[in-house]
Amino acid sequence: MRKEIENLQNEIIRISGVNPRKCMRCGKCSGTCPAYDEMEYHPHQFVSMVESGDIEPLLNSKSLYQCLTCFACVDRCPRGVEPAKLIEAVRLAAVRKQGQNHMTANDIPEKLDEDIPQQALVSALRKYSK
Amino acid sequence: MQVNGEYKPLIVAFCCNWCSYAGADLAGTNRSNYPDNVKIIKVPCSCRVNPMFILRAFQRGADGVILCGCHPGDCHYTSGNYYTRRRMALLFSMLNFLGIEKERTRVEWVSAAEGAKFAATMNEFTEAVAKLGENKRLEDLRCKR
Amino acid sequence: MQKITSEALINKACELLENKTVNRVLGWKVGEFAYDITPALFTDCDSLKSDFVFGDFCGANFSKYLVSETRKSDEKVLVFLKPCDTYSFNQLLTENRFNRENVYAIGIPCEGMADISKIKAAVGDGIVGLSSEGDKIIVDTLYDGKQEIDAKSVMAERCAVCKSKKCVAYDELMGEEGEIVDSNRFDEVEKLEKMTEDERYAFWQGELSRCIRCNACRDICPACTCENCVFDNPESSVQNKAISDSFEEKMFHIIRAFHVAGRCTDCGECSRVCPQNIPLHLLNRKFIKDINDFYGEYQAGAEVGNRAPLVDYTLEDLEPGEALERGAEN
Amino acid sequence: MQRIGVFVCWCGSNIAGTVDVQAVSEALKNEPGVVFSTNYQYMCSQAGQELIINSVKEHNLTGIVVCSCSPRMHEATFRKTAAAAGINPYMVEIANIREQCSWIHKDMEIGTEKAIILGKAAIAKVNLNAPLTPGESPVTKRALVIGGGIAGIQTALDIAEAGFPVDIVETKPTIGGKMAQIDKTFPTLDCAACILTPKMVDVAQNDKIRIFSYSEVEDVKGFVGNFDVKIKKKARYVKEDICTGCGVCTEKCPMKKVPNEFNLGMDNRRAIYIPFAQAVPKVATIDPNACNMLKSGKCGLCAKVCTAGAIDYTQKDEIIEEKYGAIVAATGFNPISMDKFDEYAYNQSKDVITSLEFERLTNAAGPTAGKLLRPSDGKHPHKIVFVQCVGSRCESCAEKGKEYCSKICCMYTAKHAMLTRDKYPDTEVYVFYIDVRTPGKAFDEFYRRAVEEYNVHYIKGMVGKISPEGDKLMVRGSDLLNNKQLTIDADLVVLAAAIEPDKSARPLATMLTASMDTNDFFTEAHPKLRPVESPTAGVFLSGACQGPKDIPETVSQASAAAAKVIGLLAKDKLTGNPCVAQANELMCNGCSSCEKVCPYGAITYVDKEFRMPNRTTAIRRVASVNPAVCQGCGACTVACPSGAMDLNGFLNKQIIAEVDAICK
Repeated sequence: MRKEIENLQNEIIRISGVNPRKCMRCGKCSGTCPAYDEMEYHPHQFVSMVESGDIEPLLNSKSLYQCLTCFACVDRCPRGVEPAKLIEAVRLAAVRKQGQNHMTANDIPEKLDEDIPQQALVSALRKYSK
Repeated sequence: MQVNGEYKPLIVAFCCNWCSYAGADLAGTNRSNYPDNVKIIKVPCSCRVNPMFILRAFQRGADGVILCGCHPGDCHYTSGNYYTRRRMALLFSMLNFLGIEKERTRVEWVSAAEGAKFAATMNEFTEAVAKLGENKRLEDLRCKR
Repeated sequence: MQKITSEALINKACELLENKTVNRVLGWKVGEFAYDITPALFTDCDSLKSDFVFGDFCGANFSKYLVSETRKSDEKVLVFLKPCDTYSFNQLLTENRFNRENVYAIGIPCEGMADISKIKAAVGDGIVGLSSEGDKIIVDTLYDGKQEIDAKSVMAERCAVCKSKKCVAYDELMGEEGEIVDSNRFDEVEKLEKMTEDERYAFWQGELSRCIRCNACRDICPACTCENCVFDNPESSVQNKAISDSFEEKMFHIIRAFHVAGRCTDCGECSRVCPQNIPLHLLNRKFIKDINDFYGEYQAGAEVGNRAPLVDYTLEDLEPGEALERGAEN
Repeated sequence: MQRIGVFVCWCGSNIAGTVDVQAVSEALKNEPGVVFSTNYQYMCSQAGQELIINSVKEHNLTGIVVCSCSPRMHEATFRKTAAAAGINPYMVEIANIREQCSWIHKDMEIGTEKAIILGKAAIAKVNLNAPLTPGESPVTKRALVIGGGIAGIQTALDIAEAGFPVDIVETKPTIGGKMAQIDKTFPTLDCAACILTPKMVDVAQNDKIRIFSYSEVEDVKGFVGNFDVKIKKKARYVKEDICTGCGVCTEKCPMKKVPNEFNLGMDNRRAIYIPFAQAVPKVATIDPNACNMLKSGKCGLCAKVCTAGAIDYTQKDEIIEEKYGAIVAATGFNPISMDKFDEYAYNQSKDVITSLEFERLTNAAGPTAGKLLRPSDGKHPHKIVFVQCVGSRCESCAEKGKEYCSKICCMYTAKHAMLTRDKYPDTEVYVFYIDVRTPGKAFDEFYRRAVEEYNVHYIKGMVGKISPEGDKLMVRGSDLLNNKQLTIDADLVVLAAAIEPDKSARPLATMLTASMDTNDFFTEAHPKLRPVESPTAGVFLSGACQGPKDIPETVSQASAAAAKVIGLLAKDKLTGNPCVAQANELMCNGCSSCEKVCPYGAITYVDKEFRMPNRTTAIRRVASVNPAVCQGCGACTVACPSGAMDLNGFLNKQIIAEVDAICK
């Protein structure tokens, strides 16, 4: 179990490229977050919970999908921790847990549909190809 | 170098007065063993070590030469070891270019507090040099004779 | 074939002598043989007209002569500088080795110099005359009469991999200024780097064993301008004029290359004058290549006043161990 | 040829346990130059030293080799012994056969063999030793203090107290520095002016102290004890010795709209001005960028009203040259620019201010005469938010802020919050903090009082965004302890801006050849043991130019620097280390390689005439080492291709002889 958590933690850290240990607990990310009130877990909590391996509650929380990826926290973090990237990585971990939803560029042509906005495809590829 | 018909590597270690020589002293104070093959020459700063000294040591039968100085940023003279770093990077690269085994030359930063590191470094370096065998290449490059 | 002619240079030199801009001229003069061109000092127009030459064998770099020449008189000396000579010129100025005021420098273009040993290899011995015509060099030999060879095929190695046709220092320029060219001058060095330690050792053993310690490489080198060389100085503890120990010449060549590291402009004079044809320039080039790789591109003599890499540092320089590892990866 | 005596120490059983000392002294007897060799139980003891002294006399020794413990331990002892025996102390070499031999080897045979080799190396070196005499240089008994803030003032007063003349150079028209702008000081809440201005007056009245205000250091040459300094006294267009500081001119000047830098631009001054009432020297200064007379020649009103006749529109910058024995850098700090912190709306709203601006707003001599009023509309603010760590501890934004902790912000913010609540109990005060750092005497008590007695709301969290809305500032931040995001509709926001060294410090450091860290703070000679000295001899550090500091720390460091200066100036002569570099002029090429690597600027070049072949002479440029400045690292000796540069005590031939002795 511990091993699993550690793997998950390492995976999230690897995908996001974020080092949560750089966080100095100032809370500027949460102070700046426009979606704060919607969220159960706030940006600074993502950072500290990933660091402590307390990832399960994050995966099960709607907060994951309430992050707007506006990057205000990334811009303003004085230590360069980049919480939004970490949230994105947790979101990805949640998505992956749901099953076979990994995607490669080759899968795109068959999914092409006139009604699907280009951006959705790009963002899907971004999310599911890592 | 041959001692009584047996190969016994000879290591010359140049140590800066402020950090590494003190580190070597600390190794002694802690009774950390390292081989007697290592003979230390004290210099005020690693930047005092002229490539000529190193070549001279090889010429006279040393099998390995190691230079120890303060860690970059800690030089007693503020910048000495930065010059050492450039000089030795180029010199060692040149020696290797001439076919000299790269294990015979080394620069190691050892602080006055790193007695254990000094001993460990010397053990490891002596072992590496011992594996190479006697230094013939730097003693004799002439095919004649 | 050089683009600029002896006549043009002689006329220029005469003009400057006559209008008293200079009172003497450093130039090339035919020696024992047509290919054996020697540096000479001319003080009048007549001797210039009779003896001065410029052609495919005028490789000699005059920059170094300025160290002693400028001390002789406060009047100006005229010097002709090929592009690679101008780098040496700048480097010597950087090191305050001569008084710029006492020199009138004319930059001249160079199409590359011929290597007599390559010609000899092609036509054999007994060369009595040489002339250039277009891309051809016409060799008159004792045994086989006149032969034509392609000038390119006998071009000196250093010219074949010329790094710059740009004159970087002059008072006056004859011909075009020229440009820095892409050169593959490090190919030889890379080839050696790719060898194993044993192969490299064998290579250098073969080369350096031929050294007779004539000191020609040192004496010609425009970077070796010490008032008193360490190898001539009894106080240095490393004095040796001849080989007394098997290691001496290796020590000599390593130290010599190290002493000019970061200052060597890669003019190639050391290898040109070596009577044993030892490729000494490869040692210098190895240092230049390492300096470029480790600390960023640096060309000695590109500008006056540049800080040589060995008297400089950055806090992030690579460690000597890393330098050796990089070498091992090749 | 030397006559060398070898003295092998047993160090009780420390050496004798694993080294056959008898065998060592026997073996070394036959080395070249050795005329006497012996061993003794404790060579460093009184009896051991006497043994050495007697042997020197008996055998006419010229050199001594002691095979004993590390030279770091007893080299000085044996050098003194040599001096007592009448030979030059630098004729002693130590072979370290304890730390580097007996203590690391267990086998007697191995230990003995190695000890003999180490002894041989030391003998080979002594054979080439030459007597060395430390150089002496005189000390100019005058100190220069660069910067006239509280650090410079305290240093100067202490040096003058000891009887040495001191000059203060200050770029502003008055001394006083940042402390003069501050209202109250933590943790005692004394009024800053009340404790600073008497000191400023002391400086003005002290006949040992000269003040060069409105001046800059232009050039520094020389070395410890002997600095030659050029000081540029900028033209202030007022004769300093005649002006009485009556201030009439500053009231009559028609140029009324010049931003007042003393009040950080929050009000205006005239073109001719005295920065503040207690300025020292209390002399008017004309701002040449604002004065009509200087710009267009039309006006001249101040000259008309000056009854003393002190105005001089033709005044020029003046260069003063003076010699100093010691220099103290006290260049101080500034708050960093808030321009790049867009999220705090500093440039969008006048009501977002820095802490230093807040000091002026609450200062009785400030733009609002001490009433806390909003800069935008002059109304009294009822809700104030303080934000700590603005630009401090900011790693990711190197171009915006600073990586370090500015140290003083926690305390002054607590002070501001407390004073506000004290004076205006109807005001709500919030402080956003990351950590509250209060190490210092009575500091934490002070902060707790702000919370407990004055009811200041401390919120653990950081402000993310400030947006002006109407006449309010919407401050959005997080409250980490309550896991809430807050929005406070503040009337005034005060940013505790990080502090940085003054911009003048970097060029000054270059002039002084004093080193700096990447943040442009001066580095100390040793971070723990020599905190007020720069690595460059004769240059000392006082105050925030060395690192962020509060007033008590600054003053103690200032006094410490003064003590070091006094210690230096009290000497008539400085004795140097004789193991310094030396250039052989006959061999020097003048190439400047050595000069470029010298970390101390000890090498200069001189032109000398040399005999050349054929009875000619030539002027050559050759290196010359100043032994008082050289510290003996030897970097130059390797940079020198001709081997003209050598290091006394560690000559090329000595080290090579050691190498040979070890290897042969």
